[in-house]
Amino acid sequence: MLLTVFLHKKLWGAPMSDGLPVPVTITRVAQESPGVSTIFFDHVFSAKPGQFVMVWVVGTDEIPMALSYPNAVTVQRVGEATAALVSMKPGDKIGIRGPFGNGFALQGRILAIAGGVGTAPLLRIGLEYPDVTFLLGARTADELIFQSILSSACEVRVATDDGSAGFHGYVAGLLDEIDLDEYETIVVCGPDPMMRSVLSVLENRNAIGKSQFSMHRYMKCGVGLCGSCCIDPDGVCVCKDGPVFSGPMLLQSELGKYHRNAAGLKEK
Amino acid sequence: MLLTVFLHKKLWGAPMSDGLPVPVTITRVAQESPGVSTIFFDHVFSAKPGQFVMVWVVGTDEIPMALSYPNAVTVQRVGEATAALVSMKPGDKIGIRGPFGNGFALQGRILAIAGGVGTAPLLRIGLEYPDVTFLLGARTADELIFQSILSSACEVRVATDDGSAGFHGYVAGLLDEIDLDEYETIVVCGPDPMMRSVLSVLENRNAIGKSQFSMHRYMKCGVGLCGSCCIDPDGVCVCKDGPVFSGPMLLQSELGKYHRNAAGLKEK
Amino acid sequence: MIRLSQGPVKLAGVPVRNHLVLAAGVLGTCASSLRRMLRQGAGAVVTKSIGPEPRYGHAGPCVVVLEDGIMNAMGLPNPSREFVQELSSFDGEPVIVSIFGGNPEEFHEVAGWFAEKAEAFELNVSCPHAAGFGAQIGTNPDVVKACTEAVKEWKKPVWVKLTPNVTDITTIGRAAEEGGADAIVAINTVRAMRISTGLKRPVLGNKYGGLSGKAIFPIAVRCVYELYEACSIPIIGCGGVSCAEDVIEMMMAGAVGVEIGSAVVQDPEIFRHISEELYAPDGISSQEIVGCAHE
Amino acid sequence: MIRLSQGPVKLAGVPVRNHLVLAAGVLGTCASSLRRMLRQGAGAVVTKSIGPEPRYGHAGPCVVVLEDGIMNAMGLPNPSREFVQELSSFDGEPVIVSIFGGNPEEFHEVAGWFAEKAEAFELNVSCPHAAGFGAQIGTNPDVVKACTEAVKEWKKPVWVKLTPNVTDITTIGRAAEEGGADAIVAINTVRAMRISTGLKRPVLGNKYGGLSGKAIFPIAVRCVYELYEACSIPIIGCGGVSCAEDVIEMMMAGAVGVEIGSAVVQDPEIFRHISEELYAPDGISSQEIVGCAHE
Ligand SMILES: Cc1cc2nc3c(=O)[nH]c(=O)nc-3n(C[C@H](O)[C@H](O)[C@H](O)COP(=O)(O)OP(=O)(O)OC[C@H]3O[C@@H](n4cnc5c(N)ncnc54)[C@H](O)[C@@H]3O)c2cc1C
Ligand SMILES: Cc1cc2nc3c(=O)[nH]c(=O)nc-3n(C[C@H](O)[C@H](O)[C@H](O)COP(=O)(O)OP(=O)(O)OC[C@H]3O[C@@H](n4cnc5c(N)ncnc54)[C@H](O)[C@@H]3O)c2cc1C
Ligand SMILES: Cc1cc2nc3c(=O)[nH]c(=O)nc-3n(C[C@H](O)[C@H](O)[C@H](O)COP(=O)(O)O)c2cc1C
Ligand SMILES: Cc1cc2nc3c(=O)[nH]c(=O)nc-3n(C[C@H](O)[C@H](O)[C@H](O)COP(=O)(O)O)c2cc1C
Ligand code: FES
Ligand code: FES
Repeated sequence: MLLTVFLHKKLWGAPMSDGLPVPVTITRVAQESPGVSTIFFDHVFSAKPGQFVMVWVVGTDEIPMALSYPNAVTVQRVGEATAALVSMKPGDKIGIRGPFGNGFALQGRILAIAGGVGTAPLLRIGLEYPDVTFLLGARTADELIFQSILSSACEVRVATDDGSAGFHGYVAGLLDEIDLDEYETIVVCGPDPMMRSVLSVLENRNAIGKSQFSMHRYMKCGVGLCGSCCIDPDGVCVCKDGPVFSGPMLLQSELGKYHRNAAGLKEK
Repeated sequence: MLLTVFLHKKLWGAPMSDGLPVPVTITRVAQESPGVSTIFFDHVFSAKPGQFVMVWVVGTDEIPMALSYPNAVTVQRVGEATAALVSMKPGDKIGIRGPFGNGFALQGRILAIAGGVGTAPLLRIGLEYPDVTFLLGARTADELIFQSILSSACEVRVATDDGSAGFHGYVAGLLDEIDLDEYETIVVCGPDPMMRSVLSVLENRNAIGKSQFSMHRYMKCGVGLCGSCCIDPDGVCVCKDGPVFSGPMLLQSELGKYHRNAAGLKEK
Repeated sequence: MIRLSQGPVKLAGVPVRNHLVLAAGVLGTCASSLRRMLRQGAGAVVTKSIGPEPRYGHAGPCVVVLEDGIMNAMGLPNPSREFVQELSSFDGEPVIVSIFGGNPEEFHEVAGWFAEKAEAFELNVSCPHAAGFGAQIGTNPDVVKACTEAVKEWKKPVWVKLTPNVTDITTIGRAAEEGGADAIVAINTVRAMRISTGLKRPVLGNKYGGLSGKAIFPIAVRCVYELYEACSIPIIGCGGVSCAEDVIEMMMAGAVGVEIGSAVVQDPEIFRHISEELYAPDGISSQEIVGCAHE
Repeated sequence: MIRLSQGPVKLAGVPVRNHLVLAAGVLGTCASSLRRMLRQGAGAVVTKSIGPEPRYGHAGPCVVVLEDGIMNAMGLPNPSREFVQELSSFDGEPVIVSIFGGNPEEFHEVAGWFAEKAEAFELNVSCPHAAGFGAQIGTNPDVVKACTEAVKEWKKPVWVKLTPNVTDITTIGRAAEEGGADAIVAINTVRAMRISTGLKRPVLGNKYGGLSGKAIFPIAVRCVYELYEACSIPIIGCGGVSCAEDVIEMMMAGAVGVEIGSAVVQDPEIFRHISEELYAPDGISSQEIVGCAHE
């Protein structure tokens, strides 16, 4: 396995710092749940947890993805590009730009709150950091991902919407049984409504100051240029100023209210 | 006086390493002889003795010139651009690209042999290095340049073609009275015929190995691109591989036989 | 370096806060990001180009950042008429609405939606990678003239933004001038392509894209200089501007102001940083240097 | 990285030592410097463009080195017919003679002088800064066709070198093909200008010049790709090539070989260095990748 994009062999002549997609070859595809697979490739990217890459599925599209491992993305099939990705085979090639974004600022005891495929950007925190409590949510037991690997590394508590595993209800509900004062850092990723409800709980319990949320918005460039990922009311770029934002910064934001699609049209 | 081009104030954003001509303002014009003046400006260039710059006389042409001082060129009026230069006044502006070329490799006792305005690239050697013997040649006493300033810094011997000062004859003739074994480095600059005859003397006296000649050829780019300064038979660029070449390297060369003009036509 | 005197100025009929304008398509799809750029010191902002129908843009990759520039093929994504709503929160701020269409009628229609809100219009007849739009019509002087006339009916300042991908940019500049343009913006991106050797495909989803940033600055300066010799309306320089010195250089070529796009990637606070270098209490008026390299 | 198999190849009818050709006008005015580039590993060399009369070139500055490219306005200095003498020492080496003229007759005449010595001709219908020559005729398809036909009469391979400073380079490429060209070389420099803000003047003596080097590589790749779709004769890629990876990229765009000019400034031994990266005993044939990005 080759070590990172940023250690390109320096050819004499042209300095190789062009940000073209780095071609990587898929080495393994691991199914995590019926709709979610982890795609491993032959390059290790040096990235902070929470940073993301732009994944070029040749002939289809380029889409943002968290690095679940330094050499993998974990993909939920929702449309054309993700469907192409999860059906890839070892030996297939994709292109990777990045890593981009700020990533999480992590210190002390960490509480990680994940919903669905939002577990992907938090996975490395559970695996690599000491003293992490991981709240893992999904719609059904089937759709829980990374439960067993996380359980071997940290304390995991589970919630499912349908009660088929763990706590019956939204992952935010698990917070009732947690003493938030015990944690120095709270990291959150999941669907917008889940993140908004976690934000509200944390606000009510005066824990918002130490919370960080990984946002997702429509991204076309990944580098703070095109504006497709900007959020109201501050006009910051999720791709460059984020994707990780502090709770207080999001309180007055569009999170959970609306987002903009590829055309810039607002959607609920 | 500002210190050197290479210490440009670093603007955020654009790194200022574009090789555009650096605008400098003339501070003083000192007449050295009826046809030769030294033009001082308000920038100090950090250059080795023997390196040169391209001097842009706005509206006229850009021509190669040795740096006689770190902040000056010494110009002999021969045509349009040099005439414009020697008639400039303090406050006038010119553009400078460079320094370019290799410069001299200097060590031990140095013998400097200069003819006419060829003294300019050697001046700093006489002024800045210990233990230099300077052979200064010109057609007439009038045309000797830098004699007094050099005399205050090193041993100077003079030759004039018409005998109006010093030795009566070519500067190469002065070599008869010199014990070449005493010198570790011999540096030469002057008109082609003068350099060829010095080269022959040095060859005959087995001193060619330690000799270095500063060549001049028609130069349009100064950076080893256009080919206008290339010399036969090796096709090296005087601007980039030179202007300083070792004696042995020049032995089989076109030096003293012909050169090419701006069109690439050979001239004697 | 030459420094300019501070304070609001007029650029081709449009009151702006300084000479530095955010270029079209860069952080320009929502009011909040446009407002952010104004807050960070842009003298005015140009919106993303708005067209007659919503567009979702080309498939990705849409952008690659090169060492000395950026290549993009966004495909003119835009919310179309809904953008009127987006701009509703602006009130007198220097917002220039960039519009595009497939013919003069469409230009006229789209401009009409914004006739209230826009301080000025910028006509995108120059995007090099959207079939039927942009440069596909901007290489034809007659069409450029007709589109300019159509938008001019709304009695607002009209800036026409030109493509450098033509044999002679001055013929297009003169057509805009004849159509009644208040200014020319030069230039849009230069048609370009890069190929991924690892994946054996052009790296942009659209294959072809437009080159911007530092790499095209000498091309943009050349176009401004040529247009200054050929036209008599003001020119706004655009293309690769990334420092105060570049602004001065564009002005000497003949630009009354500049637009800045790609440089935002290296420095999101570019407008404030350039202003700090460019302006001084004892600075000179830009009029003293605009076009001075032609003397 | 993909590596190519070593050994002599034919580029559009011309036997060369490898795929890397010295571009016209770079170290190309005398036999000794051309020979030096061959010694240092160039697969073939193109001479300075030779015209019907000696020319001394534009007043300086003729060249400025930018951070990511070079801008030049040499003004086609050349010794004209005396260059026949200069080339007399060559005997079978891969020397391609670049020629220019103001019309087909002049092209024919100049080519005639070299009909013995040249392995091939390259027609410069693309220099962007010499009045009456180069791009001033190379933007007209009919003239390009006529010049190609005129030189083709000497029964040597003819490469026609195109300017990117046109609205549609494929119309010129097709004209060359119709005129009987054996190959197209794309591209010559991009028309450009820089201004000295300190001296308030364009930095080149000729004011306008041509941009080359890294900055134009994405433009050159785009032109090669466009021409590959439009023409059926071989294309030689030129413009900003500075490493082995760039060569592969040009080939994937559709080039059978490349020319290299500006990169010589940073590395006079560029040909040897690229060859070391590009070729390997177990390398593949270039045919496997030429144009593969079009699939
Ligand atoms: C920073 C970030 C990190 C992400 N990490 C992951 C991850 O680790 N695993 C994962 O499965 N998904 C992740 N996503 C979401 C993922 O990008 C989308 O699911 C994917 O783009 C869908 O593409 P598609 O072609 O399959 O679907 P489409 O049919 O094109 O679209 C389906 C929906 O996906 C979203 N989407 C489509 N294209 C984009 C785009 N370019 N940018 C953002 N959203 C888009 C839109 O909401 C759209 O309605 C992340 C998104 C962001 C912004
Ligand atoms: C490396 C180098 C260092 C030099 N240092 C000095 C110096 O310190 N002082 C000094 O007075 N002169 C120096 N010269 C010579 C100087 O460049 C020419 O005298 C000058 O270019 C003449 O320009 P002009 O317009 O006045 O004359 P023109 O009328 O244009 O030409 C007169 C003669 O000058 C020579 N010349 C003209 N242009 C050039 C050019 N671009 N490159 C080279 N030669 C040219 C030619 O031989 C020409 O025949 C140096 C030359 C070189 C190559
Ligand atoms: C991502 C991106 C999107 C762009 N979108 C538009 C657009 O919608 N309309 C337009 O007229 N120009 C658009 N442009 C061109 C820019 O406005 C500008 O003309 C060009 O980038 C050159 O300026 P720069 O080098 O400062 O970026 C876009 C450029 C980029 C990089
Ligand atoms: C100094 C210089 C001189 C040139 N002279 C010629 C010329 O005489 N004829 C020609 O066809 N092209 C000429 N060119 C163009 C180059 O051959 C080449 O097309 C261009 O520089 C792009 O390639 P590059 O980026 O590798 O330099 C010249 C370029 C430079 C930089
Ligand atoms: S994705 Fe383009 S600005 Fe964030
Ligand atoms: S002056 Fe151009 S190569 Fe030396």
